[in-house]
Amino acid sequence: MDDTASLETLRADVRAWLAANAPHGWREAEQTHAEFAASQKAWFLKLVEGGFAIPHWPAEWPGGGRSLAEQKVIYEELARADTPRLLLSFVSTYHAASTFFECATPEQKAHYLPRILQGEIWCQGFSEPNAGSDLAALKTRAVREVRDGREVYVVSGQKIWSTMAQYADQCLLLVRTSSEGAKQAGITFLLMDMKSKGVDVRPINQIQGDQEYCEMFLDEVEVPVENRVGEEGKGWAVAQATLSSERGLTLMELAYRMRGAGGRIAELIRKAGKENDPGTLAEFGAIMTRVESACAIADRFIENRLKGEERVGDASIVKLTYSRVLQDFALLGLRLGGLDEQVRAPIVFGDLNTGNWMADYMNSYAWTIAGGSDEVQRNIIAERMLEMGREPKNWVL
Amino acid sequence: MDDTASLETLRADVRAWLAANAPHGWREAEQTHAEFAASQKAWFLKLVEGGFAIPHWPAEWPGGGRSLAEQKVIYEELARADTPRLLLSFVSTYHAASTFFECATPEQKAHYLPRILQGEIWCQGFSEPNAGSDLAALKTRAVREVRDGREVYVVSGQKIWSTMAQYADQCLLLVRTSSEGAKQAGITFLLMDMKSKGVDVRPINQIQGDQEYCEMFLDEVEVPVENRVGEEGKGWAVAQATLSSERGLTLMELAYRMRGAGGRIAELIRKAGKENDPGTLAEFGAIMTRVESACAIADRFIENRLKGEERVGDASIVKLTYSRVLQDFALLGLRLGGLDEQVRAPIVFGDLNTGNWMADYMNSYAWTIAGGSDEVQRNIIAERMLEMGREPKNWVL
Amino acid sequence: MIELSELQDAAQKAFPADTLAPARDASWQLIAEMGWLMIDLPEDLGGLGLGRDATTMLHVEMGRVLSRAPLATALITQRALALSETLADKAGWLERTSTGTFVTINYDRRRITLDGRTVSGTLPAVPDADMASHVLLCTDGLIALVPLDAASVTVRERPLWDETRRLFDVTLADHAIDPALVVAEGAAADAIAATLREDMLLGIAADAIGGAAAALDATVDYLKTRRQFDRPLALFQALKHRCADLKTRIVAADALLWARAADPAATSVQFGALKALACEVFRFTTQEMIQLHGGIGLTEEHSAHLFMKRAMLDFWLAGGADVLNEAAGRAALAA
Amino acid sequence: MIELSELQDAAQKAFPADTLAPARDASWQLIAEMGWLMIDLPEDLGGLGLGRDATTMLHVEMGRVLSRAPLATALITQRALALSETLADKAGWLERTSTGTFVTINYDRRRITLDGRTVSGTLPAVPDADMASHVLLCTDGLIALVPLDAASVTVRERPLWDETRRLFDVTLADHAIDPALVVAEGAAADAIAATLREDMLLGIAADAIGGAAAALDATVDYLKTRRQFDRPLALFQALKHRCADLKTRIVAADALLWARAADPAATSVQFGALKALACEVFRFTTQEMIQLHGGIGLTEEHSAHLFMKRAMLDFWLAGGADVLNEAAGRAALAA
Repeated sequence: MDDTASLETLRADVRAWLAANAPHGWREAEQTHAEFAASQKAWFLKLVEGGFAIPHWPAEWPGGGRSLAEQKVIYEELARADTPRLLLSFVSTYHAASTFFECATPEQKAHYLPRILQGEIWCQGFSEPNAGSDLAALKTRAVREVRDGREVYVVSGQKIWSTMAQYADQCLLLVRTSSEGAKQAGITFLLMDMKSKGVDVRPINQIQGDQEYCEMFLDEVEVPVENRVGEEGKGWAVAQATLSSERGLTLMELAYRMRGAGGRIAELIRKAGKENDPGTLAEFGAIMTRVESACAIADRFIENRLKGEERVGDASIVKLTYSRVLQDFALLGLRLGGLDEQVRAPIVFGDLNTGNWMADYMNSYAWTIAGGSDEVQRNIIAERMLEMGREPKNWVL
Repeated sequence: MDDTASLETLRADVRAWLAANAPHGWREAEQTHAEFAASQKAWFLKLVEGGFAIPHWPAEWPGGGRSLAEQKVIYEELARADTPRLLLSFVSTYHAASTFFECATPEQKAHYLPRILQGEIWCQGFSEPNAGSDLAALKTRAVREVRDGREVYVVSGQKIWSTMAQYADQCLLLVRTSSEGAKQAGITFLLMDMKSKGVDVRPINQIQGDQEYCEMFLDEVEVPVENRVGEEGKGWAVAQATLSSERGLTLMELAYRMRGAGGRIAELIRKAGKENDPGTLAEFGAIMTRVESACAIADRFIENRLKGEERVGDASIVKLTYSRVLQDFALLGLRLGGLDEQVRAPIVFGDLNTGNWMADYMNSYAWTIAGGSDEVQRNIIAERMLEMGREPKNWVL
Repeated sequence: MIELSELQDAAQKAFPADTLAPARDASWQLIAEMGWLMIDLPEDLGGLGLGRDATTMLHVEMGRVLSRAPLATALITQRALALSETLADKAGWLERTSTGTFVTINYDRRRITLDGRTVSGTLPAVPDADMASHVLLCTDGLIALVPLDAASVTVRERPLWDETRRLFDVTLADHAIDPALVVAEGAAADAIAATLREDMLLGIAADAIGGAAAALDATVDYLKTRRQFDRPLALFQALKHRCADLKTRIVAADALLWARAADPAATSVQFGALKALACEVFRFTTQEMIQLHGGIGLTEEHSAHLFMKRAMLDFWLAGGADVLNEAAGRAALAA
Repeated sequence: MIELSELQDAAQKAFPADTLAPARDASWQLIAEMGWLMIDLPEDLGGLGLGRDATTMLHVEMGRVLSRAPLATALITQRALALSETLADKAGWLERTSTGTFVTINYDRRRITLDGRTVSGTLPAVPDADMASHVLLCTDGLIALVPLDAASVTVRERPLWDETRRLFDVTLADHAIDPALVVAEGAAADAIAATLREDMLLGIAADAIGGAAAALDATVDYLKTRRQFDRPLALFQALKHRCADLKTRIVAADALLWARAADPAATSVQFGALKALACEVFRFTTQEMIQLHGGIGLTEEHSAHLFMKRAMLDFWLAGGADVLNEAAGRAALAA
């Protein structure tokens, strides 16, 4: 545990650094997705330079070795200064890094980790059109062959929901190397260069006009055997390390940002002249209290992790709380905004508080569906926390 | 189909008869459950005399032979005149009668039906502590024996949720005569005299202070074999006839009564001085519109039955709509009533508009749980109407 | 007399369920060819005089396929013309609007000033002004046609999230009303305006019910097809129960829709309350539709978002639920 | 310093989960013996000075077992006495209230008039006035103890649906305040009154969270035991998801409870909003509890109704959600 004084010193340091370095007007500057990507890269490199990009990495890395309490302070200050969220480098610094730290060979670590700090972007190739909530059902095949004297996996299949894969240099890829036994047993974890022959990335047009996710078509892509993480057929365990890399701080940061966005609802109330309407005030008060509870549960989750007391299902509760509050928050904004919100607004990339409530409402589904849908979270809570029994494996109808 | 003119003549007749005969002050007069039962009996006999008690019976019965459209008129007028709902004779005139008309022998019909018009009260012995939603799982055993020279079923077991069995003369009883094969196949339908030796009826104390339901303990009760309806082991089909005897008109009447009770919410709004509070008015308007939709769906259900166009699941939709609106209606009353509603009110028997919103809220569960819970209705709607597939018969966990 | 079911069959044949949001201009032509622009016009004025049951049926069907064509708007403005006792060329107008000429009207509160017969201000949320010859101006004590090609009239599209509809702001700058285009004045104008509002609210309610029913159908179909954990999603009870609740809410709102459509005594407040109920059901159905579709529902490749965006627009057209329910509550309080 | 977890263990041992709504007077005696009436009192006044974390923990545990004893009320009124700068026999009062003498207070808005030092009117919703020696009268600019056995005081019980609590109306008829029983006056009185209101709201919120958690535990246990269609109800996904939602809502409200309890800067508006959230969660949990229990939940043989009725009373004590949320909204608007 850190003492309060040293945390406050850190807070002052971050705040001072942000006062000098935080970008301004970034929302307006990002008129295209490419501009957004460029701006994200620049801000990430700036944060690396300042020593605040990878506080969760081990201490031997510059800016690493921060305790969770220190990370929390850094995130709080980043949210407070309304800096761009680090979306493009998120998979790189969390998912990829955590995979390397926990499961990779020394060679892999030495090769890939430094490049992340130089701005190399990673994406994830996990989900498939028929393997979403049921990830282990994935079908992308990898066959081990010798080609041009090199031992490689030849990979063919289709991936989906790869966040910002159109900008990615590298990919964390799950493939099937065997169809024998349990679904999980035949899965292998590979690192794939996105410039490889046979990789075809197609951005998915989202309903709010964004292109945050991509489909990835893999046609006989050759991945060197040395790019495997963990043993062949043991990729499922590696994927768990990847997926468990981060949840708490992101949701804490997002809940804090939602608290800050309460002012946008207040604005609508004033605009509608409802400052003294009891019903409207009560709805506003109730949703802001739920926002406070989303902040409180995220805080507690991190505290429990700090104390090593995280339990199964805790993360699901944090996520489900956030996703439900977020959607209802957007719905209240929509209601108060009225017909004006139905006019199409320009896209604001990667922000949950875009200034247009229809866009925010649509963005809210990214939290109720992606990263483990509300339904999957409910299953986890009911089955593992309340111990109500798993869904059956086999049914006789 | 009836022409409008003859229906309006009937309406005028009923209205005139009710003006002369409808009881007044019955809520106040029923201070005990026994008084309630006596008042119910008197009103039923009066209605028999007037010719409006059994409009759904065949034409050879006095007051019978009414079309569904005529029945609807009669019920509308009964609701309009705020007469007591016929609760005590409900099982007799609907469930028992329909069982007799559809499945009984001429001797059984000749014996039992006239007695119903003389006020004989029937109850139902279907549910058991471990056979509620899953009725076919019932365990009450009946063994065929010769005792004192008579062939009888000797019945032992426990029944529950028998509506007003404490006042019943006779019982529609489902028993298990075999444990072989499918659960449904071993069920037999008996008519049991409630004065038989071995019948022990214990009223259940309900949470609002009422005793509408009973438990029934059966200890070697002898039921003559000639009191069986249908063949041995074919009781499940008979029970379906019993259970399908009525739904539409009751729910129509109840929805209409809820519409009438809207005035009680208006009263609360006036009392709280919220006549011009937009939020309160909007909530009131929204719930009353849902009440209107509950009336409309009940009306349509009856129209479809009139036209022979009832489909599987229709009744479930009517009931689920009613139960959800009823509960939310009571909750709005509770909210507007505030702390005052938390003061315990005297029991008003068998009424859904008691003047105390806590009591009404508790009564609402009689519709969300009894007679096929909301959950069972949802299963029926999803499985039989939307054809989403049945729940599995067997699970491998 | 055409049976409702025949009309429904014809509509479903002309606008099949598997072609969502068919092109507007082709749909409009088809609608004119089907004779639907004559359906509501009284027989003595050369129409079929089928009444609200028939128009409601059509609007439900148009809602089901997310129609882009402004049929409801056309029938609303045509009714105003049919009720007119002052319109100079009434017969001509009815003939033209029965065969494809389109007159539009605003679906949000107007912000205009009337100075004698000179009008200024903006009519917001005017559907398909680009294909309309005129907009019907309804203001206190005056209903009149305003030609959209007049110099004093500016038309500006406001692009919507809902891709299946187009709304315009029509701005009038000291526009002098043509006496030949006056539809009604004084009390007659107010009476017609009230009828138009009823039609508008009923039309949107019908659209919402049709849309909600189609959204649920599509969702249930998807759940039956989509497999996860070695079985169709349709077998998961939590999802089944949510679909059953949607079905129940849609059917109950549908029952009220038809009860109101058949009730000549229904008030505009009652139509407003119906519209609020129907649109909330549609909105919630599409919310569940997207959630139950998972990721695919968030992509433009799938039609879920078309339903959702249309539901949101329906929710707000001609007044949101808060305002409409408040009016219903006030009426119930006075009852 | 006693650890919170030790306090919780002790509470759960003294008031085991399987004995719901234990008898009031025996509970009260046990509470006094456990020293809980000294827990909140500052150390320099002879107490343990454990603060809001500790009292919140106790109130959660008392909520869990549907305690009939007025611990929260006792600690609230005791705090007023502890903060007093005018009370004649302050040390005596603190000693007595630490060892079992009970002073009560009203949980609904008062309807009284103050004429000099003479008070008339009714204090509504006063818990357990039958076992209290005094009621704490809080009115604008004056806080004073009123002996319940005074001739000018009438105590009338109002029987509740909630069988686990007892509320009384305390009516004062030209009651002359005893100068020796004045707790605070002027600004000091208003400051104390604000603190008491915070404690009251926090206490009910804690009670509600404890009750909700216990209600869900009991419901999940029941679903695991109860079999229908040849399997435990707990295996039906629709029911699982509803329980998961309840769990999530309870845990989120619990997190806010502890955040507020630990925040010395929290305002009474914030405590009110917390109370509204916690009580709505409790109320909804018991609604689901009864529904998920089916018929048995509608009988007095089962404890579900005790939870439900307590949740309903909690919902209304010290103000309903509408009023509390409105205040929270107003504060958020001003922020």
